Amino acid sequence: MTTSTSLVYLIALPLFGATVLLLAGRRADKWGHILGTAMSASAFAVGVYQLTQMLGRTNESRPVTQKLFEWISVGSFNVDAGLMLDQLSICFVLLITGVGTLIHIYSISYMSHDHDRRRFFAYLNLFIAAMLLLVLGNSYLNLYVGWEGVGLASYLLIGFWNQKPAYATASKKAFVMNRIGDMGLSFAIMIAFATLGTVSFDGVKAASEHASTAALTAIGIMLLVAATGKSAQFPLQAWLGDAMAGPTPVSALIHAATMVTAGVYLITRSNFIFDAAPTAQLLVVIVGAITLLFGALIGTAKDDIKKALAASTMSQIGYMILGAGLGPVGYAFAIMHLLTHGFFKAGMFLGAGSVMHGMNDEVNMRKYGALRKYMPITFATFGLGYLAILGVPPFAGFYSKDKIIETAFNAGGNKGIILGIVTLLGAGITAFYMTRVMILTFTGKSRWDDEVHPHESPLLMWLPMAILAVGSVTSGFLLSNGDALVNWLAPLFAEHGEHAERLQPMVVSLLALAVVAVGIAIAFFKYSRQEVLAIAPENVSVFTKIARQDLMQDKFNEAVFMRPGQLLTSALVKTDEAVIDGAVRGVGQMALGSGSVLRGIQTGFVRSYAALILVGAALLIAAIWMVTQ
Amino acid sequence: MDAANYLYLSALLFTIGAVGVVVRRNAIVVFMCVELMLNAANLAFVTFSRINGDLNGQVIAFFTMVVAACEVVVGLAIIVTIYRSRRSASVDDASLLKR
Amino acid sequence: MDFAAPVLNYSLLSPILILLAGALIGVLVEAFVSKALRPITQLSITLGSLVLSLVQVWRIRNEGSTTAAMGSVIVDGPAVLLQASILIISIISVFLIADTEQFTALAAALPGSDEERHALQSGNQVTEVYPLTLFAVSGMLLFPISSDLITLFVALEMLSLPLYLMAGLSRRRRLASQESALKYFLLGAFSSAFFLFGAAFLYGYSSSITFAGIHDAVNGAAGNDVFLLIGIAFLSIGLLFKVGAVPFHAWSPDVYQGAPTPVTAFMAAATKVAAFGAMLRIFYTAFANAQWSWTPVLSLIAIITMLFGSLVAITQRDVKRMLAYSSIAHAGFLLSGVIALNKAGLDASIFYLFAYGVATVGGFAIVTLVRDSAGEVTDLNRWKGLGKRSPWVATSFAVFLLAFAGIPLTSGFIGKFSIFSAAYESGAKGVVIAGVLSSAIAAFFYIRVIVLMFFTDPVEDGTSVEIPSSLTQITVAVSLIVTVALGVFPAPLLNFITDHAIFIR
Amino acid sequence: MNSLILLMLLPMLGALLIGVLPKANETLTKQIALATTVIVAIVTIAIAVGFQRDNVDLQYVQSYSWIPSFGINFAVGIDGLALVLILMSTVLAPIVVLGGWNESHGGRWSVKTFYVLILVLETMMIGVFAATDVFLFYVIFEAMLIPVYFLIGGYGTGQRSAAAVKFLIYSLFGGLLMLASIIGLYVMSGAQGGHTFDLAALSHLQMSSTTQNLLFLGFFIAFAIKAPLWPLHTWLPDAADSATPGTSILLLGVLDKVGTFGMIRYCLTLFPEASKTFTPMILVLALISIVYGAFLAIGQRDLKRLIAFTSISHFGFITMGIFVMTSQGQSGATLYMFNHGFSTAALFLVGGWMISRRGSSTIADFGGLQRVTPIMAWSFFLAGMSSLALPGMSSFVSEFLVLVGTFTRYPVHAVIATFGIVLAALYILIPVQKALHGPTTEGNENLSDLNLREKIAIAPVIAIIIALGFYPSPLLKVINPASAHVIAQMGFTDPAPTNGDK
Repeated sequence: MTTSTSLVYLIALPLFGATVLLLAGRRADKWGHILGTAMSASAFAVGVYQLTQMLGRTNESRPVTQKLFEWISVGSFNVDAGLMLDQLSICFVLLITGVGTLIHIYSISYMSHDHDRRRFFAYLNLFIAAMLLLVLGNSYLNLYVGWEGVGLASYLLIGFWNQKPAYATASKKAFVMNRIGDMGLSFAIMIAFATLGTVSFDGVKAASEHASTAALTAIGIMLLVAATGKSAQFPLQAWLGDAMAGPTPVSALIHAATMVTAGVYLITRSNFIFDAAPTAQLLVVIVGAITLLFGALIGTAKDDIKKALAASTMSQIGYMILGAGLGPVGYAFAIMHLLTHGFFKAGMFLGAGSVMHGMNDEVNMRKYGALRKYMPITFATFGLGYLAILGVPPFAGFYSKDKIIETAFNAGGNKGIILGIVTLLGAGITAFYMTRVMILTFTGKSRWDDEVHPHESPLLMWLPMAILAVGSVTSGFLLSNGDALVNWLAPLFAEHGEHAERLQPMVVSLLALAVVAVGIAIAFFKYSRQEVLAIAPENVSVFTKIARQDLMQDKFNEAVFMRPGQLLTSALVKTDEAVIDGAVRGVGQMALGSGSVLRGIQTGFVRSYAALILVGAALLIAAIWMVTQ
Repeated sequence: MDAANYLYLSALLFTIGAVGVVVRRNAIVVFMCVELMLNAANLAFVTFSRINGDLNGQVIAFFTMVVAACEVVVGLAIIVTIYRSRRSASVDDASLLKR
Repeated sequence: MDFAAPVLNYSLLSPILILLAGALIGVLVEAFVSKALRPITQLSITLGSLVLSLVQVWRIRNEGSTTAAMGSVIVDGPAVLLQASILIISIISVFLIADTEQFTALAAALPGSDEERHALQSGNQVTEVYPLTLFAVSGMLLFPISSDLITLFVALEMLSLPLYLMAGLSRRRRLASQESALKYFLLGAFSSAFFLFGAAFLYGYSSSITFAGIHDAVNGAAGNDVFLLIGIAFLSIGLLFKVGAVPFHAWSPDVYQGAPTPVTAFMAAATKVAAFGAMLRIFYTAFANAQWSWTPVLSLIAIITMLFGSLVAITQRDVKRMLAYSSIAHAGFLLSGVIALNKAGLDASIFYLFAYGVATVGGFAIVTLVRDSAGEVTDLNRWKGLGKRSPWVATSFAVFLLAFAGIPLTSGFIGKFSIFSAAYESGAKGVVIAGVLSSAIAAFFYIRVIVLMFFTDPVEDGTSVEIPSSLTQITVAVSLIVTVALGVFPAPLLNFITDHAIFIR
Repeated sequence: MNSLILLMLLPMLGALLIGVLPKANETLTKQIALATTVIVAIVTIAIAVGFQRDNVDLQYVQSYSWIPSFGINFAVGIDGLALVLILMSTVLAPIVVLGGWNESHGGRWSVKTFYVLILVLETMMIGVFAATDVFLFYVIFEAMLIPVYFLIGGYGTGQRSAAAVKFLIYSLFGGLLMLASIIGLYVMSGAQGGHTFDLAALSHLQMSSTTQNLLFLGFFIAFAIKAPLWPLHTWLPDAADSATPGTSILLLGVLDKVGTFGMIRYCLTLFPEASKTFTPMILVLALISIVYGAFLAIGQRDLKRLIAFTSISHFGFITMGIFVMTSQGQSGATLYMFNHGFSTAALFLVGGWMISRRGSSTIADFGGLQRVTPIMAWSFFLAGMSSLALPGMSSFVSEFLVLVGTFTRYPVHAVIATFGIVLAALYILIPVQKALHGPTTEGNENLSDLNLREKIAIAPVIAIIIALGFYPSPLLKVINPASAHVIAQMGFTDPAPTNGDK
């Protein structure tokens, strides 16, 4: 293991940017966006430098660590503020800083009319820093800091336009649901410390060798909970749709490319735990499977272009989680899909942003149509992304997604068959709703109002889109050519014996393409052949209705958690006032009451006083007589 | 005869006095009941002095009489004042101060 | 038979004799000095003799610990301490008594009669109150040092009779004042009858009238226990009446309220010291070895007294009555010192008596200052906003209240702590618990007064605060200083008490 | 002269100086008060620097005989625990003075009185933590009530006198129970070789388990009222509601810590066995406080009451940390006391400024402040983040330590307590959304942002919160020996890793 002194700059640079921009205030409005972008870019540079360094070393010595200082040390609980950069985290570092920088550039123009642009860039830098800490931390606790850090950044960015109450609520929702996930992470850390006596990745890995399955399963499940929160997986997925309240670059960076994939990172990072805890691993797969269908189904009914993409993100991450749940074989493919997805989904989001930019921030696809004439570049880049997500060869998705489907099938037994079918089905539905998006947005005849004048976005906006498009075309091939990524990551994961391939890769690809074709066809006939209404039709099947309402996820949460919670709260407030404080006041009243009763003895008549004395005397005698007998 | 009887007598007198204080209204009478109690005590002293065969008891009896006399002086003064200002010697009328 | 001339040890009796002399001179002054000169003459005589006697007490503090007057009084450490306390308290109370506004012009005149009005115009004053005070004080000095039943009884009457009269001398609300005098007198006489009857039976039990004799008899277990028990019971009634313990307390609220405030102050403070002094001596010496019979009962009375006093005090609207009930509660606390029946208990009681007495005088001194055209205002609701009107008066009163409540850094806290720990040490945990509880209750009404004074806005109803006369100022100042000083640096006094407070038989 | 004594005298001097000043010159009064508190803070820091970390014995020890006949001494001395709390108190004091520069106006009495009370209180705050003589501790513990009582009742708002009385009665009641226990200790010490109140000596008393339990309860109830533990908490919201922000900071930030401090210093040290006996019950109460406090905070409409209830929840954490008897729990609790002081201070300072500007403490009356007064909004937001223990804020470290320390011995408790962090997110984000976000509502359009004085007051607080979040070691190094000492005294050792019970 080699040590380094420059890792900290990865985090320090964007953090510095954020701090300066926040403290400087309006003074920085002039140059704020420049600084922000520069910081992100330089972080990327450092990342590239680290990569080159890493490439120059042999597998074993590739991971780099840096101890900053002793953070928390009480009794046997010792956590250093330490960073670790290995083959896995470098992928993330480059994705975060790379895509991040592009989106910075994009935002310069996209946010140019917002007089709070500086603050926006401050938040973006803050996010980059937190996200890098997340992937660089060398222990679960350091990861936790980044983990909640990105949560904070996402909260700030979703609520960037929080003067709109709905947006403010959306940001709060996101934060709270993330916190529920974070609880899982803290449980995992506590269990790890209580059972294994350490919380650092190396420590846990070493200890997990001879730890009981029960403990590891517990940790694994808790990590999964954390992942579901951050990566919008079932059952904690409900926040992602609302998170689209944030400016579109945010959706691209945080809620498509990077933050939401943290769950996948966490699971892959903890491979040694899941490999030893089959139950937890199985749960991971199940969650992934459910979510990828769940997201896909929601996607089919959304008219809001961003929400459609968000649903798709949810579903794609479902693929990754599923892949990660398949164990050593799957990790690499999960990461690969994560990277390619980073490119094409970010690209499509930016495309959506560009469309909204040209359409006065209209997000309803039913009010689009025939835009390919007006914004050709956006159409082109979006289209490439579209092909990529469909998994059409030779675009990126083809390499990453089909690998996951293939691995699913090869998982063996009924499990393999079920998972294979689910993933295939997902691919089909994906094809359907993405085609729907394409058609509604770019083809057919225009359905927008007259005062809208669609136009292509400026250079600063389409350039990043273009670059990402290139990525979504090439990344798949580059990463899988000669199993580049698989070999790169191999040293981190346990060896896995060759699975008996139940299906040839070729067969899987053909199956996938077939399903995709079906999906496209349905969408084509449904939306291109017949007229699309500018206002969503109400006389639709009950399934559509349910799908439009995100499969009732909010209704469910509301009924099961919110309402009861509110009732409980108001009940407790009343109890506190009436019962507890009431009891206290009651004691006082009692004293007063008995006082005024006793007062009655003081009649004012001297004879009654004398009588009192007489009685007293009698009692005194009686008492003394009693004690002395 | 047995000296104990005198003790019973004094106890009886004392009780009569005590009860009298409680039941009678007229301040003078009440006061006289108190005097009766004092004298009951005196009787007890003298009896004991007889039983113990020393003089202390009888000496005390004399002291008591003197003290009682002083009490009469003070007591009557107060009662008379009250009577003059209230035109009544009933102790029950004097009940401004209560509770 | 031949008489041996009685040996009296005059020097040991001198404190009392000085006072009696002063009192007699006072009586003569009434007869021979002109109206105009009487007040000042009387005041100086009274103060003079009090101070003189205090000096005398100081001088005999070490030659004490012997009997005097043929063993009918004992001058020992506790005696000196108690006498000193009584004298100091009396002196500062006399400063209040000197305030003629408090006393009727002519006690004999009918309330509201022309006679009274005329007497008022002619600036008449009942200067008789001074000799009466001196008589009472001399009785109080004698009470705690008397060591046989005769002296005890005589002393009791000596201190009571003048007080009966003084209670009736108020200038305002004379009917109430006279009524209080009547009540005090009748009940006092009633209780002293019990006292005497008890004394008779003790004599019958022990065939001796000295405490020493009774003590020996108890030790020897000679004689009839029934006599002893009746004796203890009835004697206690007399004493419990004086200290105002439930159920023999009924007189105190009425008398405290009806009597002229200076008299109330004097009575509340000095009488308690004297009565408890006597009580301590009797129970610690004469009845010590019979505690199996009386401690349980006395504990019970103590508990009832504490709780009753505190509970009823909460409901009071009249400041004097409230203080009366609080003093009942304090009687309960003090009883726990008697129950303790150990050195610590004795020391604690003496300290407590002094601290409480001084604070009490101070408290009532403040009461004399809050007035309207018709004299003192004792209705608490009209004390609202006193803190705004005259911060210093209110603050001092608050300090006294805090002392009563036993808040740290006031003498009251040290007193409470020491007396409770003594009781706890002797195993009377129940009493301590009750004490703590009732202190909590008591705190409530003390604080309520503070709230009234500081946290409520004044109502304009003509309630004004008298500019204190220099004498009253002295009283308040002295009480204040003592109260705080004993709270912060009690060590010297405590040490002094510990060194001196040893009963001899 | 002993530096602790000096430290206690300094504020008194300041008070005297103010006392002799003319009423009229209010600014000078304030300046003197500020100067005094700053000097005290500096001296404290000097003391902290001179403190030997690894030495578990009391340091800066000094003892004068006070009431020999009861064996009472004026004895002071500090260990890591006391040092940390004194540091917190004296650092908060100048911030309170500066932050609440104008609180003293509109009170019943003069500005002068206000600052005299504050300074007297500061002396007592130092003394109560430094006392090593149980009697001295008790005296200060009780005497402290008086200045606070007058600060609330005299300078507060709304039902101030009612709240003040409620506070005083509650505390006095607890205090008297404690007095009973102290008397018990005193008597027992007398029976076992001489009356004394020396903490160390008393800790070796032999007593039957029943006695020990009773005496323990006397102390514990008093402390449970101070550090409000459910169900003895109802005085706190009223007090915090009526008191001025500055007073609330001293009340919740410092005085209530005397309760938790006392639990460690007196309950554990004097009655180890009884502490063990009652631990299960206390832990349950702590848990209830955590959850209950959080729920009630969520349910509050009034900003000050909300903050008060968050504190009840936090005190639940502290109490839990104290009684789980693991080094993480102990150190975490102590660190928590320190951090809570500052995050509460931040909340009350900014909340106070918001309220005084808006003229209302009802959360619903605010709205969209982020756009009108960005700096104030940010300060409040950061304070809130620290209150919900966001990683990177000091409170995260302490809260997590408490949780981890609890988990190793009482997993179930830890799990339930952890749900508190979700509720925390709610009770902070709800007011943040209502007050700072959304459209700027009527009546908030022209509120003024923080002025320089206020910025200077809040800056160090936030700086400390964040700095300690990333680098708590300086404090932990002071705290750890002390807490390890306590754990050892109690005869506990941290549970070893079960290694998954394999």
